[in-house]
Amino acid sequence: MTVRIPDTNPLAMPSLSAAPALALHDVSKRYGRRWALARLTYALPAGRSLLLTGHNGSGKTTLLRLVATALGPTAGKVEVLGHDAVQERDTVRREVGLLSHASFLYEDLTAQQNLVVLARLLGHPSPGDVADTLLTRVGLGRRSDNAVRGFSAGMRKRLAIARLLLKAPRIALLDEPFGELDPAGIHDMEGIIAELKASGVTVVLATHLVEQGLTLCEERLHLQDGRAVAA
Amino acid sequence: MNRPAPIGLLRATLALLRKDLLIEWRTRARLNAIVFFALATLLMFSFALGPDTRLLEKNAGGYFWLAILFASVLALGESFRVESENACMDGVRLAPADARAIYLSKALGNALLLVALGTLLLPVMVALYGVKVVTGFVDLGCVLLLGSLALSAPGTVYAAISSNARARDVLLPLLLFPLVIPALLSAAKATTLVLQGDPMNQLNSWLGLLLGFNLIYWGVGFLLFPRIIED
Amino acid sequence: MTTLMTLGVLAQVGSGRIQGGWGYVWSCYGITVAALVLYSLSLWLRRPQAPQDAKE
Amino acid sequence: MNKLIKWGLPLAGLGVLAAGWWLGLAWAPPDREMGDVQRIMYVHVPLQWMAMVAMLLNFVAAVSYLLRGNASWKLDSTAESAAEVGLLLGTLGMVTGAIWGRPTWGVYWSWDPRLTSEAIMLVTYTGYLVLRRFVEDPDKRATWSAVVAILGAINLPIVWFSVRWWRSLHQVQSSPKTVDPQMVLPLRVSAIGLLLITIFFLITRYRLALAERQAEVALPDALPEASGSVVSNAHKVA
Repeated sequence: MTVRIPDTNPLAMPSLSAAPALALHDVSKRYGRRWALARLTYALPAGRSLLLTGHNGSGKTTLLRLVATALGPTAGKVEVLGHDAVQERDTVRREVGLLSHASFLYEDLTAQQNLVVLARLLGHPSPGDVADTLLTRVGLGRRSDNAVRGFSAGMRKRLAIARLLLKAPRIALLDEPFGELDPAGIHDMEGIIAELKASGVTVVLATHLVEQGLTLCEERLHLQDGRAVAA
Repeated sequence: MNRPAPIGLLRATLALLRKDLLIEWRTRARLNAIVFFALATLLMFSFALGPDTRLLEKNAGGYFWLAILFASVLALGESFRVESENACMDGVRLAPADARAIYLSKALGNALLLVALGTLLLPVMVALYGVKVVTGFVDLGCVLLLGSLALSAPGTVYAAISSNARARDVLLPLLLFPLVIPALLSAAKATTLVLQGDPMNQLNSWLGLLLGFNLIYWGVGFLLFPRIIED
Repeated sequence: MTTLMTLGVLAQVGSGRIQGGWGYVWSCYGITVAALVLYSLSLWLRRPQAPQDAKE
Repeated sequence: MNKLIKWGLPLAGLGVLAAGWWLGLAWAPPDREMGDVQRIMYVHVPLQWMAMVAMLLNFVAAVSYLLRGNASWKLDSTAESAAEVGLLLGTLGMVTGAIWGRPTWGVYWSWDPRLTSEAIMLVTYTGYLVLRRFVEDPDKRATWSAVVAILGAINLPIVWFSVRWWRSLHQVQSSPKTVDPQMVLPLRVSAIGLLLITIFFLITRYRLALAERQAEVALPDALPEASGSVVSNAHKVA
């Protein structure tokens, strides 16, 4: 699968704003009685990419979902490209793309329809064409009219990354992008991430595969029990 | 692929409504099951009350709306189950789509479904209960439309809540049934008047009550729904 | 209240005022007292386990 | 202050309520039509009034909770305590009303708008409390139950109105009647007594709810301080 990341996106240039790509000020997040993140403070300089590591349940996914504004912080402040993730939620949502464990895909729709739905929400004038182009790019061109329900885990991952690319985000939040992929798929995903970075997108990568992650990211944040610790 | 300008509330609502209807169409087997459930309910009333056609005819309006109410609980639950699979609701929220557009599209979609269901149930009711449409099909259409809108406005709010809680199947009717009593009462009463004649010209006051109920709950739902689905 | 009284009149057409009925009265007061006592008991049983610094 | 609420309030409430009930049962004259059965009023009516007060408090707390930007556990606890106390008083009000209905109407239940609205109110707030049980996340629980409380409260006048309409063909219009002044005094005294007891219940239940909330949302510094000092230099790896 050859993926060409559109390099015509003027918003994707890293030097446009001097604000850190990502700034967490004393951020905590509680799920019921459990603290998933506890008083986390961190800043990711503009133009750098971040590798998030830590065991299961250490707070990586929570952190990504907070930055994506899928969740609101219980306490503290999250800033994305200088925008407050609570006050300017819609602005932040337009700038970030989240590749999550959950694929955000409608099982009963086809691959193409899934992308068309998002393209319409984003206001693309010709959603069908945009969707077809992206499906070809992630190597799902021939399966575009099949319902997602019949897709393998790898194909879902490809469709989910197409969904992320459709948003043309300035910050790509990738939660275990290599999970459920075969070696060829992992290779392709590495290519996508490299191209995202080359086009100026800030990548935040949460993964167990520290080796792959270290070659792709300049910064690293290791989480343990919702706190930052030395790796 | 430049990012297009964000779309407004109305276009977002239409895009989401189109998506919901597409899913309903592609999963029409599920839709059929709901229709047959409502038909079976109508049939069960006949059995439970014995073959007294006069009694059935007299109470037809009530049975009709009870069948629709029971079916609406299934349809509402289903429409949010589709969104919780693969966390699709998150995908739509983060697109970003206005939460109020999500409310309007869901509530309108469910109302349309109930109108269609009512249209299908009517001939069956004529056959089973021996009713006649006395005051005309325009009146009946008004009752069906207003009644369906009245059930789905609060129903959508409560389905969104209960779909994320434990024991969702019990919770939705427990919350919804007491709330829709005024709507059920006036819709059943108005239907009875349409089917049995309206000598005292009461139909309009019941339709007025339904309209008021709709205005209140569409307004409240529109205002409060974002608080339910956003963290 | 007035509705109840009027209905009371209707229910008693011809017989004038309701005689006796203290059983109903006592059961109302009894049920209420019992429920209030039970609720107080449940509040006491659910009382928060106070930390050491609070005087309890 | 604490002692006053804990002992003074319920004792005063009990005293006043006992006085009111004594006045009602022994001092006030029997009603012209209903006779001694009418003495149920001194327990039934204060219960209904206090149930209304509690439900109103629940509504106000729910609206204020949603209007506040950040989660206010005090308002959430107020809403929870008011709903529970209101449900208790409302149920008692309905039971005493039904018992009263038996000798006066000949039946325990009639589809009177007031009774019907109250029954629906009780189901609504039962649903409200059940919902609170079924949601673990305190923030979501507070927000969702506030929404349910508001929708349910808005519904009550609509129910009352629609049931009155629904019944209007069958119901005899009631005419206002003067109540004997000797009935007003015991009613007022009983109401004040029950008000004090209600306030005591609300405060006690509120403290209980607030303690539960605070246990749920203890600040993160209650967590073991896991090498917090290295946070500042943990992220430079490259």
